[in-house]
Amino acid sequence: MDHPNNQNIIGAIEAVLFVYGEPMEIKRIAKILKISESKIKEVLQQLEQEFSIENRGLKLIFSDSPAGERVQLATKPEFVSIIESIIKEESKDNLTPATLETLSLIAYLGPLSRAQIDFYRGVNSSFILRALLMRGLVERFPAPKKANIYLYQPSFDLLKYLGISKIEELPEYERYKSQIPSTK
Amino acid sequence: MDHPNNQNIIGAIEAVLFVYGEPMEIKRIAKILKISESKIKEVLQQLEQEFSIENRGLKLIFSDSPAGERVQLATKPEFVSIIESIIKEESKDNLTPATLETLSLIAYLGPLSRAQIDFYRGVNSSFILRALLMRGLVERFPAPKKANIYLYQPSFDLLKYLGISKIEELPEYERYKSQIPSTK
Amino acid sequence: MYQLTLQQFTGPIEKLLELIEEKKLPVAELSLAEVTADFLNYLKTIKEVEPRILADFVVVASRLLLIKSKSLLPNLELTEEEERGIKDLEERLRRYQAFKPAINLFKKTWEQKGYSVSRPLFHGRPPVFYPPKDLDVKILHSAVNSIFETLKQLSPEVQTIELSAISLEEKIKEIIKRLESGIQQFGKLTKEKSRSEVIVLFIALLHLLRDQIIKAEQKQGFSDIIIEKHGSSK
Repeated sequence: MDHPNNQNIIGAIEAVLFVYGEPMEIKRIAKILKISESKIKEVLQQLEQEFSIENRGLKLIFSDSPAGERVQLATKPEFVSIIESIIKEESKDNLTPATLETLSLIAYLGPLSRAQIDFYRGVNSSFILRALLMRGLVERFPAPKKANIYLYQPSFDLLKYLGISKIEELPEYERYKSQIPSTK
Repeated sequence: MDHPNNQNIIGAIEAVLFVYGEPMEIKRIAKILKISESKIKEVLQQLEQEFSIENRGLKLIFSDSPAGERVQLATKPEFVSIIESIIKEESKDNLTPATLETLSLIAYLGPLSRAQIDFYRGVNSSFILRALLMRGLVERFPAPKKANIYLYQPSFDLLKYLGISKIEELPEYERYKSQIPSTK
Repeated sequence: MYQLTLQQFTGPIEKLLELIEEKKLPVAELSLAEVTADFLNYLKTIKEVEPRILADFVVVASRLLLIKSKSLLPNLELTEEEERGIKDLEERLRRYQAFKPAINLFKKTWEQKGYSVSRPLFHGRPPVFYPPKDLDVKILHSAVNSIFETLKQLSPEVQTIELSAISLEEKIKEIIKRLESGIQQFGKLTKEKSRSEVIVLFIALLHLLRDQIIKAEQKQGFSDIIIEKHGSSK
């Protein structure tokens, strides 16, 4: 942008996230707007603050990936009943015991490998993980420097279902996160 | 809404228009929010004013229709070149494994529902299907007798690009088509 | 849709912890010995409903049996590996116990009414035909072929799991039959059996012991277990 100041960078980011719809890497936003990543991060914080005002219906959702932090624009959870009257969202059904067990582990302790999840549960988790991937509640990335090993972490859809902006907003997140899992 | 004040009505309208995407009749917004049409109009004016501030990237577009006045949420015109560059960049993406996998499934086994594609791939395919639709490589139509389920098939443009006149001309088409693994 | 029934079961660690907590016991070797019978009973119910996950429960059951045997036979010497196995089970239980409240917190958050909704990619924009440069029929053909190959590999995985879930009931019957045919040493029963079969046989043995269908005796650690039917010659 020609004369970037924080004000019109905010507007540009809002426009980009609105049109793109899906989670977008902050690195990519920086490239598109030809502004440094650190500047984008600073402005995103400002935008987040502006969204926190009561008269805004939207919010930002953040999550990390091996390719860097990503951000997505979404509605605030409190407007869900109004939204449900215009679109048919896939229903947020109850979770089965095995799904709940696996999903909680990934949410609080992720990214985790399948071996780590198996270790906690004492049972082979490949079917459950496949089902969670298919429902789009978790996402996976190849583990750095390890062939054929994937790490599982909460997806943006999961964060949206939970009505939180980032995984750290889960109740008592820090307390459980510090129980670092062993790979044995 | 339970205790509507101008502030959270603005937020609610923003959320509704954000999700709906298309022009929406003011009458319908009034019905969804259970607030009088005149009140909605008043709040929309307030919202329009807020959008006019420099740090907003969105604006309201009003239009008339036989069913009454409509309003749509859209990006401000000054961001049009940025938006176009994202769309162009997104389409430039070369043949990623996900694109190829999904496209070959739809070509050989289509028409397929999203659930079927998810099953074959073992991961959620909503994003990739949306991307294929945007690039005109596949098209979708409502599944007969099933509400809210779409079936995906190769687009006519794709066949032309592949240099075939019908999908059956793909190598070994019958072989794969006939042994569709059960989705059990 | 067996995956659905599969999802009704938590892992064996969760189950074991539940049994211990039901009895208000601490996570310790003695508590594990205490709940062994309950765990074996649960194993039986899973076997009926979902044999495919039995194998993982059998592994835990075999450790419990070791602990139980140790508590019953104080002279029983365990190998280093077995000792490590017991410590490992305790460690897992402690970990799980420490994490368990987080599952409830997660559940509560999930069940909250509100959730956020986002927009699909380029919502409302018309499609523009933009084919990938190197796309052709050959590439599509080889892609579909490799998907089918992967799917083929998936099915045997299911079969292996089923195979390893050896029926407990079968083994119980086998022991009774063998006893009737005169075999009395556990060592002979387990001859040329796979490791997992031996474990199931041992569980079966304990079942029979508990239900007082048989008597068993081990003269000293590592010596063979001599089995006899109760009220023999019946």
